[in-house]
Amino acid sequence: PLPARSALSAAEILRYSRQLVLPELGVRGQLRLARSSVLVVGCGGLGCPLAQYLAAAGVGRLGLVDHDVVETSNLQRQVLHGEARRGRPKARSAAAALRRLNSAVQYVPYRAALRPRSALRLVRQYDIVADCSDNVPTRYLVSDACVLAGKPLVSGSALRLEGQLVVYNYRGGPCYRCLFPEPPPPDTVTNCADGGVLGVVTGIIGCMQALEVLKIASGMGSSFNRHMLMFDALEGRFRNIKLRPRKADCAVCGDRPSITCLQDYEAFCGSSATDKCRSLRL
Amino acid sequence: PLPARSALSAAEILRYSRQLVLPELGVRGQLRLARSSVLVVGCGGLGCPLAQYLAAAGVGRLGLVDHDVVETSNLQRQVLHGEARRGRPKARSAAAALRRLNSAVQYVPYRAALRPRSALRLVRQYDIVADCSDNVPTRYLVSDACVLAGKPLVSGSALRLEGQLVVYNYRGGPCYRCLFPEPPPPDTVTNCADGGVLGVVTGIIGCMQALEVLKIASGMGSSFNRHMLMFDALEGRFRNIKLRPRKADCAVCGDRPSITCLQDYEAFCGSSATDKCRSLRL
Amino acid sequence: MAAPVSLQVEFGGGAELLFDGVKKHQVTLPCQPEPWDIRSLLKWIKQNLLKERPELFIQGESVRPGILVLINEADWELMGELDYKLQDQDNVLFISTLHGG
Amino acid sequence: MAAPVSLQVEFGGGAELLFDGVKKHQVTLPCQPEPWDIRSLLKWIKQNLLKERPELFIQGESVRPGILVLINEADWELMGELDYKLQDQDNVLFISTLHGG
Ligand SMILES: [Zn+2]
Ligand SMILES: [Zn+2]
Repeated sequence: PLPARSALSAAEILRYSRQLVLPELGVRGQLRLARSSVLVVGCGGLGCPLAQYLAAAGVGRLGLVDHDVVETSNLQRQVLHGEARRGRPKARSAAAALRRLNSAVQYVPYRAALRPRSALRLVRQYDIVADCSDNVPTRYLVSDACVLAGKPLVSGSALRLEGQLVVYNYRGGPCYRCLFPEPPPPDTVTNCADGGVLGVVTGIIGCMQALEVLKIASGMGSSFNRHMLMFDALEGRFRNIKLRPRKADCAVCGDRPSITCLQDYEAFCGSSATDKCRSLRL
Repeated sequence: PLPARSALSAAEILRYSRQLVLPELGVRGQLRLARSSVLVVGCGGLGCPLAQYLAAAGVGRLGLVDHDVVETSNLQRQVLHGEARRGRPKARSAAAALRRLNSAVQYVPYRAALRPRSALRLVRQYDIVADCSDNVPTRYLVSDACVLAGKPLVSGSALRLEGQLVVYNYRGGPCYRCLFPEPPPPDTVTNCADGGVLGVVTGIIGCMQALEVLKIASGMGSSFNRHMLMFDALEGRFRNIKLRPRKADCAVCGDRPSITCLQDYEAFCGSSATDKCRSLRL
Repeated sequence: MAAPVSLQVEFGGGAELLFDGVKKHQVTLPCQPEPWDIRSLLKWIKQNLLKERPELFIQGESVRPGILVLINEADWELMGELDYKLQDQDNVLFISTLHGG
Repeated sequence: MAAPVSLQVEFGGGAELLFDGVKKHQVTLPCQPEPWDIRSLLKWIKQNLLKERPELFIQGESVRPGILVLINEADWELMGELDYKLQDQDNVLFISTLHGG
């Protein structure tokens, strides 16, 4: 974590005045936000609104991970990247846009995919991780790294007109593998390129992820530990689903884990974390 | 409405490809978005994310109404305005930020409060109105103008850790006055300056408003006609409340309306639409 | 005599601030000769839950303008308003409408 | 003989695409000697609702990895999984988990 501070500056009190008056947050909560660091895995449809509201609220440091560059087809939902940023790395484009909104936050862009070799070292440097990725191997990688590093994981996903959100590995709750011990068969997985996604659905889920990160960082606790938020945009309906507890026989967070270091997640899932065309040619 | 078009350009097909593949939208829905115009009343905490996702999705024209200038205390939630925009009119600041995201949309900034004298003429120029305002007189004014002009109204509001959304005056449903025939006593009304608001709550409600605007504009219909979405951020809970139908004795949308032109809403509500300190000194 | 009625009474949108900030109240209304309706519930709330400034919640025998009453997640207008006869285990939600943005 | 059981069976997250895109199905399971459980419901779905490519939904006698089963809005793990005895008017939701972002 970042160094603790004992007081806010006059400029900070003015800037954050609308949230400082909330009894649930207050100066104490704001000081907690200011010393929190959040790793954002993926600067796409979910990562853009998430990072935007975390920066606006005054978290201390944002790590921004994305190996990709901005493309025209991203602009329909990836609202931090403008037309002029096409061809530029998303992590840097996001950092530049966020700096205009709040220059007091530290931004650390990582222009690379999260990799098994380096993920654990990276995750250890942050207090909270937000999974805004778009593929199955990365979701297992992020979750395992969070379990091994002991960090809460605020995970969002969206496709077509639906979205889902769960907080994993938080206060004794389940991890991603507790819910999904086996990866889905590769040919059952649809990505946003094939299935499409309405941009504002990623906006809604990304904002909900930002809310849960802010609640965890400020000490309010999360509503989605052991619960999944499911959203159906066509019906305008949200459901809160009660999930299983942590599983004692989970391969990574269980009582006798078989996974004690990060693996080859692309082989495990039979699909690629970075290809536009996901299926591994084995 | 804007002129109808019969086909998308190759650049548009690339840009909107992720939503064009959705069977619920498709080329037909995208062409409807492209000829839709939306009036955004208020470029603050709700208006910023709303306009961002409407611009990204490719609506044809966005009217942006706000009389105010960007202040430091706005930046905690009004994510279109950067630090460098402080002191600049919000309507123009928003238009400049949106233009960077999607230059193909027409932006019409109005640097003035919505006023009874001019509101009806303005509302008539748009297909859909989004109420992103922050005070009671403006909410009655916008609603009455929408009834008189026959336009659907997607209304959002947020305070502290809660948010609400209703679609009024749509497909025979109720208007704001059907629900609230009498304004609340001025001393029971709390604004964001006094009560505070967590920025991302306005983000979530503003995105939900954008979703409903997009569904209405593209022909999917709305989920919140005669229904209110209530959101409690601390509990992470959304509720869909079933509302009354249009009231036959409503003063403005009823069978024998007594209100046939716009009124003095500040006098009606006993409060100001533009003062930072809302109470009218009578 | 009507049997006692147990309700979940909820406040939101800021209305809870008149009730010590507590949003959810489990309430058991005592036996009385007539069945409980919303009209008598409001009187009971005024006497038993509402500690100060009742005019911010009650106006005459109803709620003040700007408060929506929801019975089992539906607008009370659909249910008979003040005359709705409360059933055991009903959920009654009083929500102050928000105007901020 | 167990009485017939009426269920609301829902599909989401893309799983509905295997069922003609229909998300909500009102289903009445016929009388049979043994009580209906999720195991026998899956067989019934495979025979009666699932038109093509059953391997995208069923694996062995269970659902394929990546599909969550929710019984009355709770994870089926909490309810006994395949052995859960279906009650009349239960809601059973099969949701494909999403990975896009
Ligand atoms: Zn686990
Ligand atoms: Zn009306």
